[in-house]
Amino acid sequence: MRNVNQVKMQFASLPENVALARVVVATMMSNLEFTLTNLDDVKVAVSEAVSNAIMHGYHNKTDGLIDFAVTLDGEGLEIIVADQGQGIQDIAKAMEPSYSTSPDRMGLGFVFMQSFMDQIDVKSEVGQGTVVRLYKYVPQLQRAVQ
Amino acid sequence: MRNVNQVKMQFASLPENVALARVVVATMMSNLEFTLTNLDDVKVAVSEAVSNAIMHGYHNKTDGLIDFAVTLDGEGLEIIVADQGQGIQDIAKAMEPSYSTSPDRMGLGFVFMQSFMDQIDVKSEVGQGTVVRLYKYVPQLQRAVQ
Amino acid sequence: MMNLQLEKVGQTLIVRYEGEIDMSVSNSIKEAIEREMEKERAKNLLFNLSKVDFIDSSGLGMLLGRYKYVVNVGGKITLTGANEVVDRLLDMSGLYGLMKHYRKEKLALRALEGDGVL
Amino acid sequence: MMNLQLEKVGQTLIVRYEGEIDMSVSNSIKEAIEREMEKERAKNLLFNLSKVDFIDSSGLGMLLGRYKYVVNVGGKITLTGANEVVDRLLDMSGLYGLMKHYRKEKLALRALEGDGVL
Ligand SMILES: Nc1ncnc2c1ncn2[C@@H]1O[C@H](COP(=O)(O)OP(=O)(O)O)[C@@H](O)[C@H]1O
Ligand SMILES: Nc1ncnc2c1ncn2[C@@H]1O[C@H](COP(=O)(O)OP(=O)(O)O)[C@@H](O)[C@H]1O
Repeated sequence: MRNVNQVKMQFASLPENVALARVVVATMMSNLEFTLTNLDDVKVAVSEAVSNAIMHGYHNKTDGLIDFAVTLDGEGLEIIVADQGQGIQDIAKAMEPSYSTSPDRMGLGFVFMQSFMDQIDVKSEVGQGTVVRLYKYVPQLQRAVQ
Repeated sequence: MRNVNQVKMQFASLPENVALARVVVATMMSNLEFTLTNLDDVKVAVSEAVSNAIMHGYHNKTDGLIDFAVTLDGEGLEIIVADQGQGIQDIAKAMEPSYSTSPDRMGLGFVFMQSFMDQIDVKSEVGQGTVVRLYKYVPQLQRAVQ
Repeated sequence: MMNLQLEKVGQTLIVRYEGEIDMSVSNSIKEAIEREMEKERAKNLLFNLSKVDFIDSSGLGMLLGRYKYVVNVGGKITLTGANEVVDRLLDMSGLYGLMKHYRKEKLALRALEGDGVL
Repeated sequence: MMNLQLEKVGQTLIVRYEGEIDMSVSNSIKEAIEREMEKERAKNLLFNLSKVDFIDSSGLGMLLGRYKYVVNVGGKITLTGANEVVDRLLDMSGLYGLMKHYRKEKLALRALEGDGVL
């Protein structure tokens, strides 16, 4: 199949790596027929997922490790962001709009991930960490599927 | 220490991943005090090392895996490109200017890596693969060291 | 290497940032603004977003925090220059309920300062 | 999604490429040029590099290959528009011994076509 590509990364829980994750996904998306809006959508979703791993998963400690995997399979784009941090007690609650455990945050991260991606799947275990899986169809296929 | 960062990647031996490797390094370098010329130098060196892994290591087969690790430690930038492909029989010969085993290539890859980086170190085993380690000092430190 | 420009006009601090606003910079932007507002005794804030090509919820949270700060000192906050992408996120976040967006920096400033300073 | 423009003027094919030239595109560029040169019976090649912001040894090898091809059909090849980075690599590669670089596309074309076509 054309345009199959998989990139696996592991990086430290440093704030500057949020931009790195966006850049990797944006570069990979340029090889499939995604629109510019798709690109902007996915960049926001990736930014939220990686920021959450750093802020909530590792409480902004910079020595955590984040696994980041991007797979293009011709039908779409799968992104996996995994941390081995704090974990989420109640995933359904965490995903509610405006819900946040940080007083200065807006609880928009999961809202944006859900709005801008076609699928989101969250697995988490308190004390073990969190895995967020995001999926976006390439536009033509998206139309056919829906 | 400030600006310590490590990113490990694994990607398929696809031509489009040469640009991805360049983009990752360029993004990471923007967080240290490298000059624009440093950036251009390193981009060429990375391009050569990853292209070699694809072309010579895996003979352009796209199902090989390339390990790519970038470490910033405040003093400089270390880049490791490893393949599990063909390997190099005679490393000294391979590194000679103009030497190439491909008739349509110029034998400039190692020349550029040597010219544009401060250190290069190649390990290879026929049938096992090749590991290229490249190092670039941040400019102030480079001056102090030389 | 942050590209932040702060200018005081009347009682307003105009903030012009160039680049992407995510968690790696939002705290520094916040602190620079607070320092300058205190030093210059500014009451209002005008955010020129025309060179911001990316923002996420960390950046939006920073804007919300600036809103709270400014309201606390009896001031107001306005926006200008958001591109399509940034505009959509501002809209979704509900921030437009707290701070208005103007087509031009001049109009955003007039909304804070009246016709006097212009 | 390759940004390649090919234009025939006199006996010369002018090639304008926008982007980075590495192994992921050099073969497609080579093939597109060969096809067009055969179809249009062009003898000379003029490479406008003004929108090429990156090149590596794969790109330089592609240029060398075009040199060989053109010489084979009795033609010549010239360059224009290389930025500082690209210029340095062209210089180090020795390609300037085989193809001259002109400040302007017009001059690079005149070197191939004489004053006739201009
Ligand atoms: N990777 C993670 N590890 C631990 N907790 C998380 C993680 N991601 C999200 N959470 C929890 O879910 C909540 C909601 O997340 P989100 O919708 O992104 O909003 P916000 O980041 O603004 O808090 C967070 O406040 C946090 O408690
Ligand atoms: N990763 C690799 N695996 C196997 N052989 C390699 C690898 N890298 C380089 N070589 C060998 O070294 C030679 C010289 O490499 P280089 O200087 O990059 O020139 P070129 O790529 O133009 O051949 C290659 O032709 C090849 O035989």
